[in-house]
Amino acid sequence: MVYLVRRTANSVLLLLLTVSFVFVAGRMIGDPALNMLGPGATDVALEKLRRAAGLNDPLWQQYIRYVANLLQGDFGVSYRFGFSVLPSEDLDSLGQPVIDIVLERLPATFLLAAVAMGIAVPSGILMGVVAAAKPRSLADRVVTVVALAGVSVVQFWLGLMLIVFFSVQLGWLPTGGYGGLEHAILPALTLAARPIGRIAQIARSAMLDEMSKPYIVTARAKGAHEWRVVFLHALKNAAVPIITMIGDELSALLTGAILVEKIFAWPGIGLLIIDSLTRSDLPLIQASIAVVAALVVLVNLLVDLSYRIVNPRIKLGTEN
Amino acid sequence: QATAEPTRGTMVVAVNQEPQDLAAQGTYKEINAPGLRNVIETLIAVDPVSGDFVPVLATAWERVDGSTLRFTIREGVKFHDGTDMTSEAVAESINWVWSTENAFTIQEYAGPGAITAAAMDDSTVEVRSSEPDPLLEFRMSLNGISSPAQLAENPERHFDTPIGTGPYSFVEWKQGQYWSASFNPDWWGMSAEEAYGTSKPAFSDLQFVFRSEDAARVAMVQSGEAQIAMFPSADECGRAADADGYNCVTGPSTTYLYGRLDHSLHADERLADPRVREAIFSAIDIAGIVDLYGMASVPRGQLGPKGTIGFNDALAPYSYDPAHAMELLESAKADGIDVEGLQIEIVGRDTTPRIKPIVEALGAMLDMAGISTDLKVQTPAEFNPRVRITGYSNEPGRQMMQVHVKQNPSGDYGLLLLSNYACPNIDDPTGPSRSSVYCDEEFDAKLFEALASFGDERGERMKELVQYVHDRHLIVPLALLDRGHLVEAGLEFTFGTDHRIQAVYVRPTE
Amino acid sequence: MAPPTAMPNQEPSQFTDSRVTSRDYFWAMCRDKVTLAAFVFLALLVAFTVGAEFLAPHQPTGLNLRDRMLPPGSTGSSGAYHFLGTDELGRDLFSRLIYGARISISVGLLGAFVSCVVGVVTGLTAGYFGGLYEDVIMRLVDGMLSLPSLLVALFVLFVLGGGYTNLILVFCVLHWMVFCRLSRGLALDARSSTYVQAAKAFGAPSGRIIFRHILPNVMAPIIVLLTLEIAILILSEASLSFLGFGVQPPDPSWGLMIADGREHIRSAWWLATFPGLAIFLTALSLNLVANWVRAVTDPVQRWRWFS
Amino acid sequence: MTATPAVSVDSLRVEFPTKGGSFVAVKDVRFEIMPGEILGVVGESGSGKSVTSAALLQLTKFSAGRVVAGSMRLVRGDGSIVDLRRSDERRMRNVRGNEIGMIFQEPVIALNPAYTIGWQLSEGLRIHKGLSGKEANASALELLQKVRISNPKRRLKQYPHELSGGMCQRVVIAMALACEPRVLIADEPTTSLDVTVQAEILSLIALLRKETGAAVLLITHDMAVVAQMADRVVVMYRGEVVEEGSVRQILHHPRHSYTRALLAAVPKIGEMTGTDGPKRMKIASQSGKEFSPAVASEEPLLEVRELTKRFPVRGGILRRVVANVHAVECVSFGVNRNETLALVGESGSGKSTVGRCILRLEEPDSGELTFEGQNLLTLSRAGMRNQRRHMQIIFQDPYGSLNPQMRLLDQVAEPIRNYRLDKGTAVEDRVASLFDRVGMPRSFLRRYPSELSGGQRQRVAIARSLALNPKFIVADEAVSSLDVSIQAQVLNLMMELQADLGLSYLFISHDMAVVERVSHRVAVMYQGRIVEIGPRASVFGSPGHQYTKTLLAAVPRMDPDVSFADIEVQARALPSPIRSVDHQPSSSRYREILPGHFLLRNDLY
Ligand SMILES: Nc1ncnc2c1ncn2[C@@H]1O[C@H](COP(=O)(O)OP(=O)(O)OP(=O)(O)O)[C@@H](O)[C@H]1O
Ligand SMILES: Nc1ncnc2c1ncn2[C@@H]1O[C@H](COP(=O)(O)OP(=O)(O)OP(=O)(O)O)[C@@H](O)[C@H]1O
Ligand SMILES: [Mg+2]
Ligand SMILES: [Mg+2]
Repeated sequence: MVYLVRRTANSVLLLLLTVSFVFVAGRMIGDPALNMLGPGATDVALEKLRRAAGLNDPLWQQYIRYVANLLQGDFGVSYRFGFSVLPSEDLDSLGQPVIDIVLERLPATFLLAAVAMGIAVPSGILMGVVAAAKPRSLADRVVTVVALAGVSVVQFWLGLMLIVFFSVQLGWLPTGGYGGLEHAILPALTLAARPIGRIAQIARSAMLDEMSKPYIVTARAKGAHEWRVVFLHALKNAAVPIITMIGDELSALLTGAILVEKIFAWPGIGLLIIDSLTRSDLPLIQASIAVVAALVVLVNLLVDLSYRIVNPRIKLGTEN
Repeated sequence: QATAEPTRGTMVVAVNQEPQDLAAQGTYKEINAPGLRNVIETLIAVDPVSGDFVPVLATAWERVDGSTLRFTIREGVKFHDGTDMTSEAVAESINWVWSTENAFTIQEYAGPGAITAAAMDDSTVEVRSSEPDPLLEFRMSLNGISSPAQLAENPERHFDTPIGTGPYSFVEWKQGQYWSASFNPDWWGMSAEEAYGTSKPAFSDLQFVFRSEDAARVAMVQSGEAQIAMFPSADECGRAADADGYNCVTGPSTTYLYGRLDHSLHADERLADPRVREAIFSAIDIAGIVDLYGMASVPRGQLGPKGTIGFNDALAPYSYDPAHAMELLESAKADGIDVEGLQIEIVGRDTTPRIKPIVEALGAMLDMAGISTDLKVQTPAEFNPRVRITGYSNEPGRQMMQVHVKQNPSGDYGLLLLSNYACPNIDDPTGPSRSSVYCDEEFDAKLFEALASFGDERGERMKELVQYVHDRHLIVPLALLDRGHLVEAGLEFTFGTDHRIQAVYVRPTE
Repeated sequence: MAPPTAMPNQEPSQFTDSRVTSRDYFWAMCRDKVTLAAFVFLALLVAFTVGAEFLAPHQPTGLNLRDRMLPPGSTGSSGAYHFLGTDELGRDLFSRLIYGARISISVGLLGAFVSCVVGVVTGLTAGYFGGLYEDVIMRLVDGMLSLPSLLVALFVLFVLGGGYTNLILVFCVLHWMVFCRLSRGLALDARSSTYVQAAKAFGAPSGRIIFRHILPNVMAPIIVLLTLEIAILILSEASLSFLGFGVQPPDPSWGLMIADGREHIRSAWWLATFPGLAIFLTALSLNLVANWVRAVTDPVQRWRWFS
Repeated sequence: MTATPAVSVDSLRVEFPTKGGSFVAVKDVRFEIMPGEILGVVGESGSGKSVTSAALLQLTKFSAGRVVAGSMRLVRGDGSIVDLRRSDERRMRNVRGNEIGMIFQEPVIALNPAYTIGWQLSEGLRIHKGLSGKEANASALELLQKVRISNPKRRLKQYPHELSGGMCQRVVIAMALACEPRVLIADEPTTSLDVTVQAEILSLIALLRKETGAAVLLITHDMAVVAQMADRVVVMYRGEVVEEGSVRQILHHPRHSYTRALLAAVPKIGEMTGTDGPKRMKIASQSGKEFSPAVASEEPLLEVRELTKRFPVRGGILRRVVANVHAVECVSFGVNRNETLALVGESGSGKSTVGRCILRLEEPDSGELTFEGQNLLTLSRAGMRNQRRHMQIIFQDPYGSLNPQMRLLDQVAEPIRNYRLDKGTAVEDRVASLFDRVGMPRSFLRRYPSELSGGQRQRVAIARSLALNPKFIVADEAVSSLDVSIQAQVLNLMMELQADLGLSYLFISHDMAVVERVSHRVAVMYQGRIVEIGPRASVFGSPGHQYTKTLLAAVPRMDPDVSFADIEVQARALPSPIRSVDHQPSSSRYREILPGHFLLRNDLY
């Protein structure tokens, strides 16, 4: 419990630092108002946006205001709407709160991550275990090369190839967009390539490590069937690195799906980030990066907690 | 007139970008909000085939004087929210869109004066410009008329929930995915004799799906997910001829591609030398560039389509003559100009379609003529400030050629000449000439005379000015872009130079 | 008592030939066909990268609009043979791939190498000295590691603008921590190892202990990580260039080539396919090599490779 | 003998593939074990003992080993025979754990860290006897009671890391016994344990053999263990059985030269009774020239006063210190010139920490260290570095203490270079003469540590410590990991060097027999304190402290007439040196019971 509190405190600090960094850096790219409105913007429009968004104040004032609002859960509003029409000169009443926009994208991102991990985790672990059961056998070599291929492939390229093949040539699956499970299959496959490889690799090496430990001999000497030795004895001990890898890859999925979401027009957080970057919508950029960072922190926390379940030696809160 | 229910289901259109917003002002520019005209209509519109103005929400209009237009409003039209489209409503909507206070992006197309509207009686609205404005009809074909009730009650919804009078009423906007509209059975066009469009709406619903990847849009039509895909590449358009399920329809646009080379203002002084400029322009193989765009894009000698007031038939594209370019450079060198030291920075904005090969091709062409280059493709955040007077005055001695794509739909050269060639005022960084890189008193004097003139005289004066700037090698027009759409087999799609996607122009072939 | 003949003074010679020489590594590699192929591929790649001027059949930039998008194996209008076809400006794709290797690989190499040096130095010293210094460094590392790195890279490049130097800079800032964490762990292990204790006892100064004693002994995992990071950075470069935040044209980076080729994915499949394959094969080879190095330097596994 | 053997092995040959062709680990091995009999297998490291036992269960195939010849047969109670070489995997699974149980060398790692003791204990029962979870649990409890573990009910739910080594070994034994096998293989069941714990475990095995009547194959490298445990003995050397016979016959009338050498090299406790100084080991080696061990002088060299070292245990939110490991508590002793002071005690009692504190590789918390009249604790870093020229340390681990990536020449030369004692070729000459000194051929100078045997490495480590001409060397378990024959050579080398160079040693060891052989004085550590210190003869002859007595009693003797089965021992939890932060230990007070022989008066038990 105490451990959780400490972890959370650390995480909040980290998030605050991230957000501050994004805030300050975001304001260094010239005039945010001009970036937002484009070169065609008139002075009136620019001035209105600056005034409404408080961009005329000194940076430190903007920052303090921002952090103060943030601590109350207010991430600000998107510059996107209402920048040019401000009857009350009050951006807040017109603009859409960015946090709502971001949260609206979460389900899509989660769905994609879930399907991708649903594919990657079982197949990766199985591949790794099969490979480790007979090192240097044909199966091991095949798994190794396939796993490395998954890690080495250029994600967006794979996505394009999948679209061309499965959607256009065969017409089996939609080319992109958000919808039922069938929409998620191609992007999830694209995303799963890397985690499959990574998980298979780590599972293989962790299993190899474990399989060479004395307790495996003990289990065999007890007359345990080989599958029992592999799946009951070794796999549970190999779980910590595997879970760590799953956690890492899940974080990467939550943040790194940008390219895949773009190619498949999957309306998740990645696509939102790209859009908000091209639109220079600073509050939206800040909020999405903060939410993503929070997700990553959460995943790390879950991973830590699950260590405890699989490995009785790890006690939370005590070092080593 | 019998009310014909739509016979088809949903028409899915794969569009290349998500709208910034769906406010009524956005109807002026298809690129801002593709398909918005299905929901929000204008008073008058340009017929995609004839290019003439046709009545929409106004049944008739007349010019009162140089700065005033009088519209007769169609009767019995209702907004999608059920309120009546009265003359007050129309006037209010026009005032809202053109208000300089609101400063919508439509101000790009503002005339010399401020536009206001007033209801004269139940069926008449008068639109007035504070300065004489020969193009007031054109401007009135740009602005959408939306429900003033919404403005009064929930102004914030104005941006994401358009309420117009069109054949389709807005349903929802799923951000990041699509926006959709469904057939409006109360549309006035169902019973009006002279309603625009080639038929009654054939589709019960519209869905505009955002797909920024070119290949993905194309794939959607190929796989039957979409009925129309905007702007395929020339190759894909070519392949459609052999394909079964879909066709490619292309047509000229008002979008032209050009390169603007820094000139006198704050620029490297070598660029003021006419020989250097001509050399650079002659080194560019315009036909080759056009070829990169493909379809029926044509090389241009000027920045507007035929028929524009001031269009100069005599102007041909700058001729491609690398040998001549080298001669010119030699002669400049002989006069002590450090030609070798030139390094032209060719910069494109990454949101421009196919900008990378264009920039690379331009760079290679100049290289071949012995002019060194530095190529860049920048994000709007970097690019935009650099093309305004405030930006480039910070980079004295610059040698930049910006490669741009712009639309000139107005049918007149005035705005274009003003914004590209008139002397900018550094103290007024938002003035109309804020992105011009050229300063010439003689030109400015002639320009302001031309802007104030009407009719044939205006045409002649403009023509002369177009020739004037052409001779000075200020901007190299590269192409008038031909654009295409992939359309499902069995559908016929008509569009004008603005490439608007209006469902009433999409008709199933029998 | 007579000296027992059966008991020699020194132990049997089984120890003497258990040492693995570089020759053994060579033969072990040759026996493993896949790894051998990876090595050969990387060697060729390096040769082509270094000698691009001499080995590339054509210029990577420039244009030839008459020979646009020729399929692989065509002969251009001037009689030039295009092994992998040409791109939309009529440039020889194979030559562009060779020059592109320069950019992609140098970004990967430089980024990974600088991160490695920074990370290893901080990591080893942190692990060895411990204390407040270690605490501060490790907090920093943990914090930075939990940042979504692609996202931060994207954002920073958005702020700074893309380009070769910025790309490398961003990579270094975002990747030194992996090396730091690894080498700190290795240094922690080594610190308590007997040979380090011994070195301390006979008066070796700290710098010497860290760089002469510890570093050579922890080189293998660091080299493995370095190899993997090069592959990761090459892939990241491709992603960032694809999104328009990477290197600038006309430099033919592989990622940029895929991005450009994707418009023509159906009409001129070779434009996106070959650069995609080039990245894939390079990353795959690096991974295979890393894998192999890991396997042969792992005392538990290595007997399998030399048996 | 009329009874049928439970296991019979004949002409067994096991090979491993290596880069230079097949490596024959075991060749032509034959032996039989009768039901109820303990067969001891001895031999030095690598002689094929473990491979033989693994081959019995066809476990070698999992590590690429192949049984290429011979027969192995298990005779069941009903007289039916199982061919252990040719049975298929299914048949073997039924044999493993069910008919042949196995006890492993390192109990802590032989248990699966991810499962509870109860789960692992009952696994065999579930596999072989098809017991349900509940029944299996009940049997597991019974088993734990059988191996006399304390608090058996609680243990079922605990994980291996929560148990001490001795307890883990009991669990492993219980596991092997679970299905009441006819044959029990115990592969070095006590090598990694303290002598006191070893005694407990061995007595347990002897007892269980009696109760169950199982045939036991007891593998060990410790002659004394064999002497006290086995009925018959097999001696293995380089994969072959060189001698077999009853335990008495082997001990008293060894026939093979190797067996004789082995017996000679083993220091036997009690051998030195009645002598004062150290005595060289009885081996004949090429390098071993005759010498007489040094006589300690009365001149003090090192003085340790009330040395205390605690290691903080951190935890909680702010990683505050929540407890302390009292590794060394108020320890005082002195070492004279030319003297060997042995420090003995069981694992974790703080011996190494004392050694490291003296060289200030670890900063002591308090106390006083005086070396040649110089107060070490007040020295600066540089000053201490200078002092280390005169004080060196040799570590237990001959594999780890040399840097694997450096040539031997550079390693030995490094201290010389560090202190700039010599330059250029003079350095090499000096290293070469050090090599001569420790009996290493000069041709080895350019080799790497991996090309050396354990004994050779330890010689190089000694050469390196000698490079600085130290006056004092801490030998921290310097010979513990070596085979007895090598151990004897290294011990002789150390004693010889002491005689020649006038060195003093702090000889840290847990092997009482070795200590008896080499030391002038002995200090016994227990829980961070010295409980007894005095002249070797006096401490061994008339131990005063209860702990010393236990320790000495637990040491196995080369005497077949004393059996472990006679000692009834109850497992005891190791006393923990971890104390709360505010624990204020009293300072150590001593009582002199004999001249120079002091006994701790504080109550620790
Ligand atoms: N998996 C293996 N692969 C190759 N050689 C092996 C393997 N296992 C054992 N050996 C070799 O077989 C020989 C006998 O080993 P074994 O483990 O039986 O020795 P041991 O007598 O049990 O020694 P110790 O007392 O050290 O346990 C050794 O030389 C060892 O190196
Ligand atoms: N660096 C350290 N941090 C925390 N505790 C330590 C450290 N070093 C030793 N200890 C603890 O101090 C106690 C004494 O350790 P030490 O190594 O001196 O024992 P030892 O008598 O040498 O044992 P062994 O015979 O196993 O070598 C042990 O409980 C050990 O766990
Ligand atoms: Mg063994
Ligand atoms: Mg110790």
